[in-house]
Amino acid sequence: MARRWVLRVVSLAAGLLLWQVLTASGVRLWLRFDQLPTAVEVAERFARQLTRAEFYGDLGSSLARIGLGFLLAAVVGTALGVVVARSRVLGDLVQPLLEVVRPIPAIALVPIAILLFPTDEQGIVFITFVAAFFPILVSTRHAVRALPTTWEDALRTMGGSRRQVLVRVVLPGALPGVFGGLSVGMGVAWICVISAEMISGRYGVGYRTWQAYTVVDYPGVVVGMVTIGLLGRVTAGVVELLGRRATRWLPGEARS
Amino acid sequence: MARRWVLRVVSLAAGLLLWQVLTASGVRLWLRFDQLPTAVEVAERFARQLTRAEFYGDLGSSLARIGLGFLLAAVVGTALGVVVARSRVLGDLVQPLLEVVRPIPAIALVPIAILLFPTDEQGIVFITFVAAFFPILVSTRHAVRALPTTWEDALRTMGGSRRQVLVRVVLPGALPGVFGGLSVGMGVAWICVISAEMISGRYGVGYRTWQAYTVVDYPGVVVGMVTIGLLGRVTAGVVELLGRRATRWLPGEARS
Amino acid sequence: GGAASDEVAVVVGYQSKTINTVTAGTLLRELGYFERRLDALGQRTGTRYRVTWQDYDTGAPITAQMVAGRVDIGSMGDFPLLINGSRTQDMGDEGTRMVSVTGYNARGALNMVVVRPDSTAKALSDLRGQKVSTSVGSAGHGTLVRALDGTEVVVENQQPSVGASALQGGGVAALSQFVAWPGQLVFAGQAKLLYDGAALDHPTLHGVVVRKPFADARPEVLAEFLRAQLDATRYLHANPLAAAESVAAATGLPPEVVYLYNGPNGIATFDLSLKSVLREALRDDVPLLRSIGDIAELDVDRFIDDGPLKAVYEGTEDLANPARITGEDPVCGVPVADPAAAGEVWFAGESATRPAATPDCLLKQVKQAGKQVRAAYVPDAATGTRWFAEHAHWVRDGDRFLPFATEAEAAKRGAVLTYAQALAGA
Amino acid sequence: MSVRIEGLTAGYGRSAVLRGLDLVVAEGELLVVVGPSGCGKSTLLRVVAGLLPGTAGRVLVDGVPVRGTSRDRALVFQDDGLLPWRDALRNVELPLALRGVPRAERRVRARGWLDRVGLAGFERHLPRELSGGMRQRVQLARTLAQEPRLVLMDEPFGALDARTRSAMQELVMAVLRETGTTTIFVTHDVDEAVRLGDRVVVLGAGEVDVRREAILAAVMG
Amino acid sequence: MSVRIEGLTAGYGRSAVLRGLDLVVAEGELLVVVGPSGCGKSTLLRVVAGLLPGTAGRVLVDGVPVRGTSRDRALVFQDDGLLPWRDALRNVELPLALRGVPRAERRVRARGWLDRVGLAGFERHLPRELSGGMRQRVQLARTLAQEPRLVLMDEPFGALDARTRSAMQELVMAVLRETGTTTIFVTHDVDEAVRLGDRVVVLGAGEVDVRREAILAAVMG
Ligand SMILES: Nc1ncnc2c1ncn2[C@@H]1O[C@H](COP(=O)(O)OP(=O)(O)OP(=O)(O)O)[C@@H](O)[C@H]1O
Ligand SMILES: Nc1ncnc2c1ncn2[C@@H]1O[C@H](COP(=O)(O)OP(=O)(O)OP(=O)(O)O)[C@@H](O)[C@H]1O
Ligand SMILES: [Mg+2]
Ligand SMILES: [Mg+2]
Repeated sequence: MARRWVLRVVSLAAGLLLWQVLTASGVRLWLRFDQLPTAVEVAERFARQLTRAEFYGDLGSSLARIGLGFLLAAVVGTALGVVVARSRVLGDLVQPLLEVVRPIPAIALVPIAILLFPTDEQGIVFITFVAAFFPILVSTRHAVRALPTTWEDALRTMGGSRRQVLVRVVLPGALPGVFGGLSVGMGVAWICVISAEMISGRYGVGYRTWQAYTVVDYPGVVVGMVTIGLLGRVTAGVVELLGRRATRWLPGEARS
Repeated sequence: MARRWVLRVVSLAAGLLLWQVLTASGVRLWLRFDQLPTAVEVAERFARQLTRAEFYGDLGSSLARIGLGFLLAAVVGTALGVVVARSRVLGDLVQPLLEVVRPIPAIALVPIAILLFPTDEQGIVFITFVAAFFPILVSTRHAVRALPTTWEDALRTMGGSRRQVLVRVVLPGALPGVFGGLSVGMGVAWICVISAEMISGRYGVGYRTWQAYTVVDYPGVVVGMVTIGLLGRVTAGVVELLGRRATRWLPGEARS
Repeated sequence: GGAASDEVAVVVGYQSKTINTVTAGTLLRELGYFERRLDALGQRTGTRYRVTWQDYDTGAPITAQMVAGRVDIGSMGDFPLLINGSRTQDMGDEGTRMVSVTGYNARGALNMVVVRPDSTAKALSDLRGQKVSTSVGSAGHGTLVRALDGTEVVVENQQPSVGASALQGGGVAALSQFVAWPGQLVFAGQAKLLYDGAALDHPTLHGVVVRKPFADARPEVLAEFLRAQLDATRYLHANPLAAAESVAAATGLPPEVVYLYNGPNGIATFDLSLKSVLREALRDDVPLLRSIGDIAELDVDRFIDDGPLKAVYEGTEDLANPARITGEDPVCGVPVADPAAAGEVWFAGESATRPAATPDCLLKQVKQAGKQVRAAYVPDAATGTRWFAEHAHWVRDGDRFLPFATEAEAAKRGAVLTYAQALAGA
Repeated sequence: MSVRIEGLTAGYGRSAVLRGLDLVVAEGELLVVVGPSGCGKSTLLRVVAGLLPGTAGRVLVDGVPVRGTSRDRALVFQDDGLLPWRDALRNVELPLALRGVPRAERRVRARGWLDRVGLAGFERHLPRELSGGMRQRVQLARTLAQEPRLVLMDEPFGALDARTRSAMQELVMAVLRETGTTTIFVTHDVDEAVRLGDRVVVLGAGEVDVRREAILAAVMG
Repeated sequence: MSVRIEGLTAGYGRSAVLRGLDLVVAEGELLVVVGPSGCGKSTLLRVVAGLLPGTAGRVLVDGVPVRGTSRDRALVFQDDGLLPWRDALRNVELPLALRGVPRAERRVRARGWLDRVGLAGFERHLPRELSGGMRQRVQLARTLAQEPRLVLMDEPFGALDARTRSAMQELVMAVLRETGTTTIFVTHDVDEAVRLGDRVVVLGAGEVDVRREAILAAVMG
């Protein structure tokens, strides 16, 4: 166990070092590192940010927005994914609409969200919801479709109703796939946080990052990226942990 | 079969009609439809766009960028997903880095892509690559982890090498999950097309949509969204079709 | 939105980085004048007012928010203003009105074209066939189109920050942008000035728009806003350096750059008046704007509503910058008066700038002091555009040194010297 | 429960596995079905269970045509139908949970059945942590816990050693006889067929109904 | 191939299933392993196959300690180890493909083996489209196609009816004898054990080595 953590830390440290070396020496071999901020510059800025109250306010509001949007997406996405996979009629009715909306960029939703929702916060949550929703939906649909039929058959011969089949077989059986979707969905929600917070005009790590870019403050941009990266890591970690607990029966999970 | 298509068309038509009614009558019940462009306005603009050569140029360049980025992501994402799921050491080395980079917004990558890559096109492809890469990686990892051990055991007792186990068991066995990831990845690639094409400054449907937003041209924005939605639908449809062909052995696929 | 019933919510949208709007945005917010005036108003009327400030990176989201009825008062540049008016025109009395100017430059120097420091281009015509980044539909784009005058370039439509990265990364040869961008990039040594918008002699401005329904429902709030804007403008005129430092702290821009634009005799002239030359300039911009996008014809005179401003402030047609460099030149020992010649030096570690009567006086002052200079500002000898002495191009004219913002302009007058050479010769 | 099959045709896709089958099972009877591998024994059970609709003919249970599954008709699957995410105990609890037996009670009852199939101590093992024969016994316990009125068993003792097998046979037969449960029992073990069956049907040979004496010759060839 | 097991202890996690087992199988011998359900028969085969490392003791094959799997040691799984995305033919081809036999040739050979296990005509069926007994026969065909020098069989005929079973027994025994292949054979069928085995071992009873005559009593209790 200790060895694994050593490896993980070594990996991150090596990444940082590589970044520092490439940027500080201004390497230009096809890829050009000469204009990027160095790791040390970013670290200094990051340390400064950590002393500011504003920074924690940003964290809080972004986490709340992503959290709410993600929760909604998890519930609605899983439910709809199951429905679309299990009912041919509902699938045919719902899926064409969803499929056309699915690839619409979060950032293109900004004006729509502004016009559609009474408040900015609702618009922001809406965009993170949309972002997380589709990966969850698609993964759930795939997972439900890939379920072996025996388990369902077993439940039905025990007199299980349609609803019981859903609750006792389809949901737990699809859970590994659903958690894959939740993990991806969380990532995509963070990917869209900047677009979503463009509406805000006030707080949030996404908003702050974009603001840094509008004054071409690259260390500020990278600090924002790293913050979002870490927040994303932590939230996705929580999802993966829950997922691993929920799917402990898988042979692969016992292994790792 | 015919009935299914009828349902699908009905669904889309109902969606359009609802949109028209809500926007044209300017409904304001919590959600506010009064300022959104109506379906008819958008359709007119869309029809006008279809007569312009520029529009097809945009389609072509966006498709090429997404296509290339997605292909790269499919290859690298699947490969790395398998590696991370199968090798504990490599997983511990690679995953911490990937996990921190994963939630970084595509739009935050814009300055990095510009500074890092010699040409705009490379930067754009890079951003779509990153967008599609992570869903593919994560889904592959989950799918590989969820594989039953029997199949691998069978191959090994036939004298299958590590490589043969990968090629003959892990890849085909994880294929349903991988295709789930590819489908999501294609969606996310389109979600990021606007961010990516912000670099472009000239062509692409993403660029054109953002451009419409910067001059607050809502019908233009919606036409862009619809175009991206349709392109996304078609490309994701191709991926799903390939997926269904590749996983025809699944009981669920036979059903649908 | 979302206010309690006994509370009036006012939402102000602004662009902190577009420093030509500070008197209706960043500075006004920092000073708190608007809130104070509303408190006083509340004392009289028994109403509570709550102000929310929202900072956006361009005018588009402010317009979008105004269309959605969620931003009441906004400030933005001339082209975004026109887009705002055009997009809300169909809404009739539900639309928006322009009610005041924040700042302007009568010759158009707020917009400039910059190139990388190592660029060999001397004039816009040298950019033929190359890529130039600008934000289509912005003031910087308008200037570029007018200034190119037929020179064929490849226009890359990018957000200002994306364009700045592209310039740095080598993706584009030049960048045409509005306030703060050119000064900021030049100050950071990431660009040099190729073309000064002042050469066009076409005014450019930023202004304030209000939602008509809000103006009708809460005329008293709008009046207090304009009064507060006036207060902030006066504060800026009286305390230019403090104002610049306050804005710099709030935005992350270097104070030297803010002071370049917003200081005395700066590139931006702050005045609320809806002057006829500015109205004329807006009218001239409409056809250009229509040529680049699907934008409806705008009735500028209907869009501009000077009623609310008239009620609180007389206004003036005078184009002279009310903020002047004054005092006595410490080296030449003469009073500083002529805005076409006056400059300023900001020494490191000092909390006030020192005036200079002429560029020569400024050079001498720098030389004698032997101290670290944070920034020195001189007016362009041809256009009067205030510029960094260090980044100006100098020409010896008899016993005088003349500074020019662009090398091309300097070259017309004689052999071009660098700042260091001029300093050595002074 | 009585079962009456009239002219049943069933199969997968376009190909019919069973063609015009007629068969009757009386209330409380134990019918053994034998026949060569792939002749359609499992298919027959799936149709009676209601998992697979026939394409022609009728299946009447207590005179009512079969439409879908029911908790009265339990099926013991040939390859185990245990849910892999539930441990042995919770798999046995499942039919009780489905009909709303309170948790405490169903736990006691499930534990009792696991005991009786010789799996005390393995309550918390997941299916993949059990041997093949143990999984088969968990399935038996589950079926008995379900208390169905018709049991369809598809080679339920196939993976058991002789000793365990006879113990299981004794247990299952005792329960089935005691409750008067009707049974259709598929096996490939001739000895078992002859010893347990009230009647034996050889499928795939024109669906002959045979007496115990004739079966040996018919199957052994 | 000869197998020598010395003091083998093996299990899952912390609990040992096999404890200090000693066992010898001579070259070309057919050893039958019987024992109660859950006693560790499958576990033993997994260890010899190289799928599960023992925690103590040694397993020597031809005098060399087992380290991982090898194509010389084939395992017929108790619950079928067919790849669900490959049809019957391609499942049988698999071991040939793994060692690089050209497509045309391996197709012919796989088809031949499928024929011999009585599955001609089912080449294109996916595993889920085959009955339990048919899947078991596909696995047998695959194992024979592999041409291993040591075969580990885990109840390979468990799902077959008597007639098919004796046909398969005949086929497999003929091939194994002809090629001189060493075999460890797990079964729960006493008759089979006695008829096929050169020697029978009862696992779980102190690992007694018994003669054919003694086995009946030992297992039937
Ligand atoms: N993956 C596993 N994890 C934990 N315990 C296991 C696992 N596989 C098997 N066991 C345990 O090991 C013991 C022996 O199992 P094994 O499969 O070897 O029995 P067996 O002799 O083959 O029985 P059967 O005749 O029923 O197939 C059993 O008690 C079982 O619970
Ligand atoms: N899902 C399916 N799709 C297509 N064909 C199938 C399917 N399931 C079974 N079959 C075919 O139906 C036939 C009968 O299968 P069934 O499982 O009923 O046989 P069985 O009598 O139970 O055999 P066994 O004794 O080997 O279990 C077989 O030929 C098989 O190939
Ligand atoms: Mg069967
Ligand atoms: Mg076993």
